[in-house]
Amino acid sequence: MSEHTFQPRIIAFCCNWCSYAGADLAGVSRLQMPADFNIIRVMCSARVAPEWIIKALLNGIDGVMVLGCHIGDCHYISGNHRAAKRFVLLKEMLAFVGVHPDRLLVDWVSASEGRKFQTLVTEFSKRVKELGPCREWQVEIQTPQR
Amino acid sequence: MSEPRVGVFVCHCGTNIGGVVDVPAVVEYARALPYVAHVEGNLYSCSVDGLSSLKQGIHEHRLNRVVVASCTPRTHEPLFKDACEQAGLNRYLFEFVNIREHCSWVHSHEGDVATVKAIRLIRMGVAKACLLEPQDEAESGVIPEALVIGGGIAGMTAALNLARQGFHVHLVEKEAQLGGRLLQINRLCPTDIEAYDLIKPIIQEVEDHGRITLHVSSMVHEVSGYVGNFQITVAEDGEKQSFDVGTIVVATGADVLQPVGLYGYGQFPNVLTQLELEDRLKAEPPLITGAVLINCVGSRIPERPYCSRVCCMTSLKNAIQLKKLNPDAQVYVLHRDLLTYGVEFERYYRRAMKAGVRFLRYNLENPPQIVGRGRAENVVVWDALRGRELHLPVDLVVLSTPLVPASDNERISRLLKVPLGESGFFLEAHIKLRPVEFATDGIFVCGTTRWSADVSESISQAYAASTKAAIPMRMGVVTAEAITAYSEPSFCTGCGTCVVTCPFNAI
Amino acid sequence: MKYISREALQTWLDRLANDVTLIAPRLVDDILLYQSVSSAREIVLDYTRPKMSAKEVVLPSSEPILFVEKRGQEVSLTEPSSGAQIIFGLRPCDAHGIAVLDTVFVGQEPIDLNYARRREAITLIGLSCPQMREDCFCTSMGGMPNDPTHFDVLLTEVEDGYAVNTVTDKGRTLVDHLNLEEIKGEPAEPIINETESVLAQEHWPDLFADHYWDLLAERCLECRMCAYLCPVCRCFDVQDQVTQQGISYSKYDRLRCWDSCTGTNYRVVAGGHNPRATKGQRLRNRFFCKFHYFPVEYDHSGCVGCGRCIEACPVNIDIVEVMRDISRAFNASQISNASPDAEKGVTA
Amino acid sequence: MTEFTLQDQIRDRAKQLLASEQVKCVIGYEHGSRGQVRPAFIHQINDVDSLVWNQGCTHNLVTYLRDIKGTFGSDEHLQRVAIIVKPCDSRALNVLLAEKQIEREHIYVIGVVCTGIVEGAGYAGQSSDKLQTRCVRCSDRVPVIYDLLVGEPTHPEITDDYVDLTELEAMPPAERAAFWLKQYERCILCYACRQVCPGCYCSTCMFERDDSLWVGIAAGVKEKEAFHLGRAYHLAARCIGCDECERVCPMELPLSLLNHKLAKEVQRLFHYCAGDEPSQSPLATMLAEGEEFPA
Amino acid sequence: MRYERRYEEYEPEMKQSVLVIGAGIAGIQASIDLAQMGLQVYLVERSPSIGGRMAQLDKTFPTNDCAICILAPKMIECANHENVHLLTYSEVAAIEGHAGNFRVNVRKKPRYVDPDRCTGCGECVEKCPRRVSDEFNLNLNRRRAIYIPFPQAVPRVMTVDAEHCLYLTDLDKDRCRLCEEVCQAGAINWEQQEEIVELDIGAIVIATGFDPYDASELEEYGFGRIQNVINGLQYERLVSASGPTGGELLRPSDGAHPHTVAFIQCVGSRDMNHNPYCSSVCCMFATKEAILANEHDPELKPYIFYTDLRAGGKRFQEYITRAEDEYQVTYIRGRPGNIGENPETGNPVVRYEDTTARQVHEMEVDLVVLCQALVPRHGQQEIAKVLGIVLDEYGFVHTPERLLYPVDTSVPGIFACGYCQSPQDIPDSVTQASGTAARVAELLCREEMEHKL
Repeated sequence: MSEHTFQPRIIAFCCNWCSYAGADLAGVSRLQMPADFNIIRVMCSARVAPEWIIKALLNGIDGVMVLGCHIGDCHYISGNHRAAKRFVLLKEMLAFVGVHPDRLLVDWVSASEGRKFQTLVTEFSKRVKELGPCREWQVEIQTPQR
Repeated sequence: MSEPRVGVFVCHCGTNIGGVVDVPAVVEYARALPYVAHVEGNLYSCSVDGLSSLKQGIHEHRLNRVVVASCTPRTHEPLFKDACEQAGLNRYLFEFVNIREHCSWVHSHEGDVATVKAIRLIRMGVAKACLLEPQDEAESGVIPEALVIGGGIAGMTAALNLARQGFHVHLVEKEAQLGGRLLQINRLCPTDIEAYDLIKPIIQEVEDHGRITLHVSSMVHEVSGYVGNFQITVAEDGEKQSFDVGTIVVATGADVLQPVGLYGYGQFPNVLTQLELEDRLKAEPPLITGAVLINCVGSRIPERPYCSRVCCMTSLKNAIQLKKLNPDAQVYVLHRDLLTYGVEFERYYRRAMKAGVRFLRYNLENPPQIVGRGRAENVVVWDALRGRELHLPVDLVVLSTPLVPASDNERISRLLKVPLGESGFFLEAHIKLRPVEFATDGIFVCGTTRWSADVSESISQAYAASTKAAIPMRMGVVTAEAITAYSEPSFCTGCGTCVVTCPFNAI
Repeated sequence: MKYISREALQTWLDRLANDVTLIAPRLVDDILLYQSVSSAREIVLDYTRPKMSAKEVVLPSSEPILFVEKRGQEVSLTEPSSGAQIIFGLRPCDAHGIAVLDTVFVGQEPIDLNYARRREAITLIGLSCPQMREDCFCTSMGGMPNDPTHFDVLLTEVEDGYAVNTVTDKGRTLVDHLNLEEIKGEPAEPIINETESVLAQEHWPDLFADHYWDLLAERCLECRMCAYLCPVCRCFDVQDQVTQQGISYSKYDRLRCWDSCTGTNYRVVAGGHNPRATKGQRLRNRFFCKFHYFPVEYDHSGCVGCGRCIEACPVNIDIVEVMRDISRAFNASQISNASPDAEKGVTA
Repeated sequence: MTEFTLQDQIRDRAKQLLASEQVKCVIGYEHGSRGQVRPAFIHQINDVDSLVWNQGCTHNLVTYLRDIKGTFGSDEHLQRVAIIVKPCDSRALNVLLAEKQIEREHIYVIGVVCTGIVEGAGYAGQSSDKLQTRCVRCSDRVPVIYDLLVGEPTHPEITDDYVDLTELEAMPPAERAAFWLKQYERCILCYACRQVCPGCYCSTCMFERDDSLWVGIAAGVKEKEAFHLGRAYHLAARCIGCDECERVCPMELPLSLLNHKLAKEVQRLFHYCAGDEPSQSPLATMLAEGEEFPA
Repeated sequence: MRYERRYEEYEPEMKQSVLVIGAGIAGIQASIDLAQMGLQVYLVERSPSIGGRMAQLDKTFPTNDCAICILAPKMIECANHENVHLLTYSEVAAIEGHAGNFRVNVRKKPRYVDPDRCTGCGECVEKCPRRVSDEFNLNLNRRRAIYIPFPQAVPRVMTVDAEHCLYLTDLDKDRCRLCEEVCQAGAINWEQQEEIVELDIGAIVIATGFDPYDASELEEYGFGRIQNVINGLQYERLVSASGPTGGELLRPSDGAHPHTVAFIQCVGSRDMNHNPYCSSVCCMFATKEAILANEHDPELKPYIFYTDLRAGGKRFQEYITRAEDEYQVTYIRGRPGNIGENPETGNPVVRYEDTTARQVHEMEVDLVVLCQALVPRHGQQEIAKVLGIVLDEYGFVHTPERLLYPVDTSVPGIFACGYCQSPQDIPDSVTQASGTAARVAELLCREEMEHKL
């Protein structure tokens, strides 16, 4: 990873029932996409707490994606309803304290939308790269230089 | 909890991962991760020797955590968890890292980037593994009763099979009487038996069977609960009835597309759909001298890109019936591809040819035209073999339209919280290996509501669905997911928000 | 007693500012705090009392007392070092506070090494108060607005300069090379408030079980402001924190951070039991610590009378008012000994 | 009706309540030791005369009701309590009722029609006659919930125009980030803002856990920022804008801006104002018909 | 129902065990379902490992899941289930009795390897000098006399091929036995004899699957004569990672990478002088193989010669449109007349009439893949005789009541599923397999449930 090109660090919270399966489908269909996103499997998009995102964005993560099921598809019925409201409000607060709202993406990917997952990841990675690093990287994790 | 000793097993999955990710480098790297006691790379972790080397690794290095980096947990997690359990390790001290679908397959042209990402994902997996705690699965009873939604051939077959196996069945049918789609059908191919003759004895047996409770002209109003004990409320013209069941089979069938605006349907009185022709054949068979049956009407086109599998056979069957009524009638079948697969249907195709039905192929670019004032008089079609246009005099045009998702699929999908696929039919757990099950445990699907199917395929699927439903009911107990929410008393302030938000009112 | 003019003071402070870290009262978003300054211009001179005491300098709010570094398998422990610091413009009550902290951290064995190392490198240049504030009561606590005892050098304002009273030889080395002339005349005496009577420490235990503390604490919010602002409060909590976690190299810091007995969970022990369960008990402990426990241990009052807690407390728990109520309660109980039927306790 | 009589009405009703044993304690305001006003807990009838009411009564007394449930008023001697509430405080009552922290029957609410509280109230020698910012934009003036209403209801047509946010919202993001980081630097983590807030009643605050899961124990800028952002978000759709957190902060951090911004967004997105009635927060309920996020 | 009544008179006390013949995906799925219902399952498989035809596939349509990745878990679940008893390398010898009470003799062929000792390490395979053509890889390469069919075989136990082993065919009485020397586990056991296992069985399920039709019957296509003309299954082995070329698509003649590949449909299917029926799956697996070809080498141009493109399954038609749009697959409607060979390049030349364009063309391609017809297993006639069931004129199991009881056979208590019953793809076979479990449960489990309720 050369220094001058900024490699964004992105966390993607994917819900086990829909968006994780959508990511699998993107994989099965070999849809190529940038490699900056790291998927964390959660049982529902409502499982993602605002504190996680605040801690991530303040400690060197440059972008967070929360991908849940479409409204009405949620395995737990109302999970994505609350997630929708929760993160729209969080984006406003982050914007108010100087963290660019585009660093937090909330969207719905169903188990059969591999292509949509690809477009979301590609565009978000490009957007975060434009925005540059969010806060300096706190915990220095060395990855082996090969 | 003793100090975590993590075992990392990195899979090549043949060339799927090994071809892109430098697995030996990843193995080397994982050795240095904190709390990692043993690292191993193998060609196929999911194969017998992969699993045995996993079990052996657990014993040899006294591992109390296992991380497997290979494909998707959605298909292989149970397999590895069972292997851990057989090696004496609690099945929840296991973490799955997906470096195939989420790494090697989607970064297949950037080998080194994929390798670094695989390393990062494994580091995240090991970090989580160290925090895992053993859990034990709660077992809950299964009520030996089933609910079958839909009283067509599929629903009735599933209900009958479950009843014969000794389970009590609730059969809910929207219409006033059982039979579903076959009530509208005249005869069935390939044996030409009267549709009503086929289903009459089945309806009779369902109505007489002691263990089947019939709910006709009623709809499922509300479903709650989970596999083993679902609480069902059925609405029968106003008054509601509730009961509990262990499993649910969805057999709600499909609708037939009304080809509005295609080939003059709706303007010309003698342009019918296959279903309307079936009615005519049952009631007062029409005397015709020229008929054209057009296949693939409204299907295999951009807005409905699928082939509906059963319309070709329906077209052939009705063509033969028309020929039987008037042997020297000119009967043409215009098709884009004839789907007469298998032994029986191919034999039926030859029988149609012998009976004098002529087959013409058309393509989407220049479809057949219907010409006539007030009623369809003749059909103009381009004959590719002879390379010229044909004018076929007709006094009857029949359109084979595809099956489309039933109108209340949406409602049932919300009711049972089961997903619909892209095309609007129900989405099964795995298209190849779990065709009659939903991802949600305890709910199964069969018949045309999942995908168009002919009578024998619907019946096979109904039998399959009743097997899958019988298994948990026969075992009498279902092990529920161990990881469920619990409230930490020292933090809880008793605000009650969780009680309001829990959709399963489990608090 | 020497004399230094205002301009000489400015030049001297500028020089000090770039030799060594100079900490002096300056305005941060119009709040007066003891903060490091880069030039004399930033220093505010005509001030009454900074919002926070100078405790921050000798006992920082969160201070690494040990660095643990792990390279591969071998582990190395290093202790933090601290550079020389000068505190200018220190009020006598804050200096008295630092003196109290000195008696605790370095006054007796075992000496707190971190505190000792930092305190060694600190010289205190005071500025005596021309006038006590309405909520000051340092005189009742054995202090004086111009008391030079706890300083290295004490300046007292005179017409167009300052009287320089060097107290310790550390101060002398700082001031000597300035070759200041002798002062003409004595600096004015500060205007002081009348002293409050303070109940002797041996009588406080009689009021330990008094219902007064619960009534007083009813309005307490249990925040930690009074302890953090107080120059004398010195309770701390020690925890380890991961600052850097890598493969070949990881770094962990052992941190000492301020804590306060008025906090709800201060006294919670393993298993969740809280010996001081109610607010009243916790608030009582704050006053007993200052007026009984500390004097018993170090025979010196645990309060320097700076008045910061009076100014800052959002619900007006006034230490002076408490002292008055307690003396009145004690005297009442003396009389009641003579007539046992008098009703014990006191209303706020 | 001059203020004086308001004070008398309060005292009369307090005497009557205490005499009839209807309540065990009246929570109100009394003169402080140096001319300011402070919270008062009246247990005996003869102390009732120390109750006062003037433009210095700034404290939000509802936060003390939490103690009725907590250590101070633990169950065995759960008492009926009378409390004096201003319009903004009364909305805090609704929030606590919605979240089952208090029982309506245990509380006798004396609602006072408020003409606004002055700047610097609650502290010695600082009171000016300029109204606090929350009072300038306060449109309801009459408590939303009370058993007895003291004072003539007035209905000024003032709408909350969120003027205090405009300056900060106009700043470019980088400048806004710098502004907030400078504010957090001053914070000394005394948690007064949390202790004074009626909405913050967790027995162990998640930002103060000793395993420093979310906020490290070091008093670094990042830990303070995480605490303030996290706390502000936990008050989303629950903060009633009494701005006591800003008043009690020894380091004068502009905390009300954070809460007010969130209140503005909650109003815009979910048309919900905290405390109007004891209803479920919009963040915990399902989307209404046609409601669609992300837009 | 007619069937219903006949069971009562036969057997008041039903044996709670099932014999499943054939361990392909259908046999495995039926065994798992029956075992989970609490019945004892005896799974008989002629080859040394379970897995069947699906194990030979690389990918499966329409999702391109890798076949072994979704099959292996099922194989392991089936082998490890306590109610399933594997009888691999065995055949059904004789059956008498009737529904609910069959007596079955199973002949276990000797493996000359002790299954409890063998760890499947593969040392013996390295040392074995005898090379034999490998039928698992459709004779594209060779295997040793002691072997396991494929790496993920279940059970992972070596088998000695008695017809070819030097020692057993006493070509060389004293020299060989190298495998015995090298095996540390001491698992080689030359005294192993053929064994007859007697079983009490309540119901029987046949799932014997299919064999590829011998495409050399159509000499005009030159299979077996022209080296670069291979059949569909051989192609699957070529592109499979565990195949002879490790997943590289190489031409059999010179091992070069082909740049154009022609897939010919209906080879021996829908053909009066071969097999008049349609094999149902060739259109789809041809499309899949074409996609794999293009995936391996984006410049590769696949052509598919078809008569009727039959893609009626779920998401099949979308799969075909994607093949055309994204993988440059070209569909030509026309059945090639014959396939010649260009002597210098060894390239097959396809002569065909493009019915849409109504002209005759010749196309030289690097490789031709014949999607040959799929016929019932060659041992089907013997098994039918042993079981007493009726086969139809093509060798598929005859279903008397095709519409109402699609998985029944002419003999009550014996059921059939998968390709051996009628040409169908994997999802339909798996559905029918679970279907047979339901019919068996109807027969065997009725009384038991009544007591419980």
